[in-house]
Amino acid sequence: MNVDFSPAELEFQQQVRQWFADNLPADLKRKNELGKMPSRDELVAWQRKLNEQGWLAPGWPEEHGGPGWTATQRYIFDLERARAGAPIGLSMGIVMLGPVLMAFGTPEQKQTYLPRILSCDDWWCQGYSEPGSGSDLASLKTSAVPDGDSYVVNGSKIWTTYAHYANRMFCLVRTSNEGKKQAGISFLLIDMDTPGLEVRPIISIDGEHHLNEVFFTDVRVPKANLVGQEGQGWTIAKYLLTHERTTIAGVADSKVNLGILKAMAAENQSNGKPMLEDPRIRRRIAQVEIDLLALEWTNLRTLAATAAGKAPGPESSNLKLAGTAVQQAITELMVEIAGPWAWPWQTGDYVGPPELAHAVERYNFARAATIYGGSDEVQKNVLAKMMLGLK
Amino acid sequence: MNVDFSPAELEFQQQVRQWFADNLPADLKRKNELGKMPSRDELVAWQRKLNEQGWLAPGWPEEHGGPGWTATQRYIFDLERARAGAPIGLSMGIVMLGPVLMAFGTPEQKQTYLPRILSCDDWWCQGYSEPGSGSDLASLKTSAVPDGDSYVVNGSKIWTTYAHYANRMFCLVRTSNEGKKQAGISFLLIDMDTPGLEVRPIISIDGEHHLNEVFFTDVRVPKANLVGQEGQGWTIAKYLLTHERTTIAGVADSKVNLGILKAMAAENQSNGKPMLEDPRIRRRIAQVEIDLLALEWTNLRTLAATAAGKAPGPESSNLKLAGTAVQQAITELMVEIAGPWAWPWQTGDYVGPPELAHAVERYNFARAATIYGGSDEVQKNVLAKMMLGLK
Amino acid sequence: MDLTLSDEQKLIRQAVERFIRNDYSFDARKKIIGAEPGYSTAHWQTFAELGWLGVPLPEAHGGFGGALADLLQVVEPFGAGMVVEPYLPSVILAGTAIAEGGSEAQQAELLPAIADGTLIAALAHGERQSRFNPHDVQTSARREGDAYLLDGQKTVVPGAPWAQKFIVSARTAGERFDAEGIGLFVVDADAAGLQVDSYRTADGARAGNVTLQQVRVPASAALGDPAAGLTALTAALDLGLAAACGEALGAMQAVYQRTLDYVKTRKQFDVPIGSFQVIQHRLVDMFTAVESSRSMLTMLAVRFADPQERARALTATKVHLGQNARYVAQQAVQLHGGIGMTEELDIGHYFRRLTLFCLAFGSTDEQLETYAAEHI
Amino acid sequence: MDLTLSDEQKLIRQAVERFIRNDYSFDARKKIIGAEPGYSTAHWQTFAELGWLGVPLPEAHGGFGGALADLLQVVEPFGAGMVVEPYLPSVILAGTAIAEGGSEAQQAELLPAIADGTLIAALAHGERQSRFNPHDVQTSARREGDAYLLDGQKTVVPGAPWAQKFIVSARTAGERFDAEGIGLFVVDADAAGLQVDSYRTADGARAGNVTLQQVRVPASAALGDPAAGLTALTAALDLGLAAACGEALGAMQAVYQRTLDYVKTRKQFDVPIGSFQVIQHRLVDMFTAVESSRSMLTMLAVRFADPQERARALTATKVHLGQNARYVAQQAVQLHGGIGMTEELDIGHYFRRLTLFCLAFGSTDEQLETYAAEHI
Repeated sequence: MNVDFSPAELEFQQQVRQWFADNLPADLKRKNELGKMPSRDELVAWQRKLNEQGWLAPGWPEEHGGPGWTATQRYIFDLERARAGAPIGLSMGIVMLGPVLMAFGTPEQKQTYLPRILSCDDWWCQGYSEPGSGSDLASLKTSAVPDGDSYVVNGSKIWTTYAHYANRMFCLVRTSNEGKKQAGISFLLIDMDTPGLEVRPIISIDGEHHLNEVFFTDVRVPKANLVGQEGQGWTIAKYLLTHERTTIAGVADSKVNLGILKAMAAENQSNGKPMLEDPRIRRRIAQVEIDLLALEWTNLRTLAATAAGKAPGPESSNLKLAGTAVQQAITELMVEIAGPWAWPWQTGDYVGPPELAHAVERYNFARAATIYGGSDEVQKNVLAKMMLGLK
Repeated sequence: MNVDFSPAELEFQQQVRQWFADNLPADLKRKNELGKMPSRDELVAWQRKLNEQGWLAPGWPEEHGGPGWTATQRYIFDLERARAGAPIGLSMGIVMLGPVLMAFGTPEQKQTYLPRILSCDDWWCQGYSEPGSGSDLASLKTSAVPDGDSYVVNGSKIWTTYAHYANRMFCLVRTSNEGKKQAGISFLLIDMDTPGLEVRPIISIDGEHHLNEVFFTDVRVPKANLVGQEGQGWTIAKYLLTHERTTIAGVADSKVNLGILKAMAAENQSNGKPMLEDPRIRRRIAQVEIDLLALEWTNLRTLAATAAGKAPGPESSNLKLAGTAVQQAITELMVEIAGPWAWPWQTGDYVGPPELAHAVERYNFARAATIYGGSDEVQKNVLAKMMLGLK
Repeated sequence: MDLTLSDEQKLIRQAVERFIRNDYSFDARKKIIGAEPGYSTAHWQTFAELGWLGVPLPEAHGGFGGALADLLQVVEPFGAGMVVEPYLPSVILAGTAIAEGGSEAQQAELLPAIADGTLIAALAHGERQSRFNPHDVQTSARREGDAYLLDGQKTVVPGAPWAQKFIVSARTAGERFDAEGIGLFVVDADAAGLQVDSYRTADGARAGNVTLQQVRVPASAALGDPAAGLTALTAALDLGLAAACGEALGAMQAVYQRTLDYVKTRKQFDVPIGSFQVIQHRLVDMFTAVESSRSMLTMLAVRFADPQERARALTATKVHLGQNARYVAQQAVQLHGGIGMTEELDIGHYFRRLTLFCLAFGSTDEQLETYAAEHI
Repeated sequence: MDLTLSDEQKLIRQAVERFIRNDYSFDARKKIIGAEPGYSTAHWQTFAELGWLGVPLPEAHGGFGGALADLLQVVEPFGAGMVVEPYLPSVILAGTAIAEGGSEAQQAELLPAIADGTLIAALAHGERQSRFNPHDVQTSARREGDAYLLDGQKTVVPGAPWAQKFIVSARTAGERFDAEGIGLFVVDADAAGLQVDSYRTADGARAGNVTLQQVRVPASAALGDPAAGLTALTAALDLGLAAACGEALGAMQAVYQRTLDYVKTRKQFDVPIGSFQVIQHRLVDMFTAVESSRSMLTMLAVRFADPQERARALTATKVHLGQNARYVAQQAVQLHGGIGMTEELDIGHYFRRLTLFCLAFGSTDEQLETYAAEHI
């Protein structure tokens, strides 16, 4: 057994670490520490800087402008990204649409869209969920009816992350009501400024605007914007779900957040002593740290299997379940440390210790982790069926 | 709001307390402290003593030889019984069969059996479960086929508690395969010395012989031993399940066992100090003590509702769930205190501190609490359906 | 044994419940908290007229002289409605401090005004470093002739933006953690040298930090003995915690009921999600959590008046309700899914309110530690 | 990065697994533990012949010089088979103590005999009051000329009934909890004044209390420095805990697999109970618990050899495996229902074995406390 990185990998790690140290803006780092979302402009500027370095799309092959990294390199990159205090960035175009276009897109679609994802000229949002569909994604109702060279789209999407920042959306639409409900779904690209498309904000319980509803009223979309075949939408969506994700467990960020948690506990007192000296707090931190260590090694085992050529399977469900549990536990402890400073709401940095003032927001937002992207309950259904063979 | 016992109830409490102090044999008390089952003879002698006092069957009305107590008196009695360190005793005849005969029995059956339950001349066991039936009790297969004045019984029962001590069994048998499976079940009384009946021991994971399998091969049972009508067995069994049980939560015994746990922690050292001084142990004891306090008051609320004339409903499922959780938590902590002394197996009192040496047995046996009498899972199904209206 | 409510208790509970149902819907509340001053002066007047503001205050001074069992009939429905009006800060915390610590004259001056709603007071005892420990007082009160000069900062004071008077804990003698030497002072909100920095709180109400720079108050502003204010402060915090537990039970019951209703109607995979067994068992666990919390609060109501029992019963209640509130709130959001994560729905607001409850007057986990150290 | 097994490791693992499958069925094991001496001398001989007894022992003295990763290939299948033969007491605990503490001569005398199975040794370090703290030594070793006189009682010594030699910790100097002044002594089981009270243990094996009354051993019986035995003792206990974790993982995997098989076939209400969603999710949680434990043990195998990392990694591993073992064992019984509560089925035996694992070398909860105090 050998978990050491190779000399080349270690050199890579050093190179990445140095680059982040040289290039990450201090205010972006600070926002990330506080668990705050950067502005659209900040994020675009940062992602363009990453793209100049060729590192914006770690999972893309070189032919499409990616770095062509191995799974291990991508893992190392994410580790260093988090350690440096850099945000994950908005990855719908990079992580979701890019791989879809590479696998299912026409040459024109690839040529048009992939470079614009890297240059950040396009900001993509994902239109999957609908009011009422929830975890039962295949029940979606937004219709796309052919009419000449176009589809006419009617319906609505919900929980659309950063639709208010995006200029394009990839979405699942219903092109047929025949047969199995999965069979009538297609994958469509829509410009956000198309007439009849309206975005309405949803404020989350952390008080922030991350999410939106998107309404379509007779929105005309060129047929050239169909990805794959009509009715192939479900296949494409499933392709993405089982697409290998080395970082779904969020280990790198949880390690950083655990460090922030310890700093919070060291800097704040209870009964005149730093809370980090309180055995009660130490025990709870110890519990999370041990859980995170186990998660890290489950992640490494999956990575090692991938490196050894094994196709990734439903392990990502497992990693997501355990990863989100750790994320939630960390934010819950942040609230515990905050104590009375959990009361001030969205006061920014001007009232009380800033890390503490943001603790409740982080805790609230982290509740989404076990809901979105397949709830805990759905993940367990998947595991029961696929890994355990329970029907 | 008033939870004080009335002056008459307080006097009753004193009377009961004094009687136990005067009458409970020391060795019976000691066995109970260690969580050990008394022998058949010890138990019979003790129950006869209780019966002389008229207290053996707290729930029975006076006309059948019971004390005719109120629910509150029964609660007080159980409190004092546990506090004194007296065992619960074997209650199949008293708690289960007695009420059934009073409600469904013929005058002859009442006259024959009720006095013999009180005098302990009869020891009853319960034949409900069968191999394969588990929580799906209505799927039982043991058949009783009419033949002249008798039924001929074939099949087998399992998990029959203390069948090896009993001279009689009340059981559910299938008298018909027509219609709904519940409809073909009848309630039958069987002498354990009837030819064709065989008892085989089952050793539990605490190493003890509590349970048995009972096999019937052409066992002839007089038709006079049928309770109620043919096919009424399921109704009778359900009657018992919803029959009010003020003590199902086991609060009185858990309070005593919590005291034993604290004594164990006080008497045993870790790093040269009594374990009861260790904040870690104290915190875990505190958690159980608080859970038990909440349970006690849930029990009191149910009791108050009963005293106010409200018919007891599925609250007993709730009390059983919470009660068994506390019981298991206490035994689990006993094992924690035992530490290395958890290793010796069934060495009795001759190796190591006796309370500690029995800790693992108690912990093991307590696992049954969430399985028998309707598993946790079944209780939650019941509550979801009956109280929450979820189908 | 009788655990039912008295007729008087039933009447008041029904009245509060009716008010919440008719006048304090989630939408109505949203309007209140979205506008200035952040609470409804009209509602406050209603509370006064219906006698609710006097429930825990002494009969001799305009109150009802109610026991905890009476107070719970008010605060449980308040919790269900997520009432933001400063009932806890003014009536319970400041009111109890005055009633327990003040002279007859001070009580006669202040309590009737609290009870009739003309005075909103707030208890300012927390400090930057103190967390929930009322002994940890660094704010100083220095005697100067017939006056005291107060210096220091009181932080996260609920109701501060609305308070006309503050009850301020300050050290007249002794060292930082000493129980002796803490005084309670009645300070006008518009006193020279007093500044309030106000903000919204995560539960929809408002609070503030109160900075005191050379604030001069007459010696008569001290509530009782200026070196022995901790007794009254503790009494106030005790009743505050008990009432917070009552509010939490009301909120838990409400959020449980909404979740139960939701899983019966919300469909996924063509069936109500309440037909899935894991959801059913989760609801059973939530139900048990609520009922068990109710039992604990019943216990507290019975034992609260007994000085030998109060601390133990109160600590146990906080631990139990805190653990169950956390569970119920988290599961309510989880089972509602995305919609439970939004500002639009009440679920997320209950979640935030219950999150703060878990911390209030010392976190659940801190209270467990206290119980372990002092009460087993 | 490569977390796969070497060919050598695969070979030994397959051999041990084959042995368990063919020769160590639950019924075969039952016969062994039901008869005297309570373990199989034939199997022990097999273990020796196949080289398993030498895996962790030094190559210079008849061993294989294996790392923890090698040892795990033996003990994981042993855990799955609930092997009662004294591998842990003799090879790992006593063997490591000798290898780490003994002189070349002592190693040369004892280790080859352990490796070839002719010598069963046991490590006797626990005492009535010591729980799992190896510093807490009251047994005394008093120097008398060329000899030591040992007095005291060693309790719950695994393998004691079968041991021909004991490695006894005893105090040559210092006070009860001092790290200094503890010696390890090799004592023959038939030494005058030594008495073994044997008993069965809850996991199907055997142990004993070893009473030493004026037991005289030559000075040369001390393993290395008679005042500095704690280093070797700690090394033995460390490897013992690591191996116990490996055994536990094997047992967890086995009991999880049996439960999975059971819920697929066991019918209730006319359907396999594995079709109920709560059962399915429970199995998922068990699966996750097993896999997560495997990850932690992978971590331990990588870090164990690093003296800077060992204590932290080992403590974390015990906490994690202890918590998961408890869950898996309890749920295995729960989901098997009545039959899981019986001696007849293997489930209850896994349950008992995993219960003891949770306590072994310091309980899960004690280890969490240690991690919190020393390693965050």
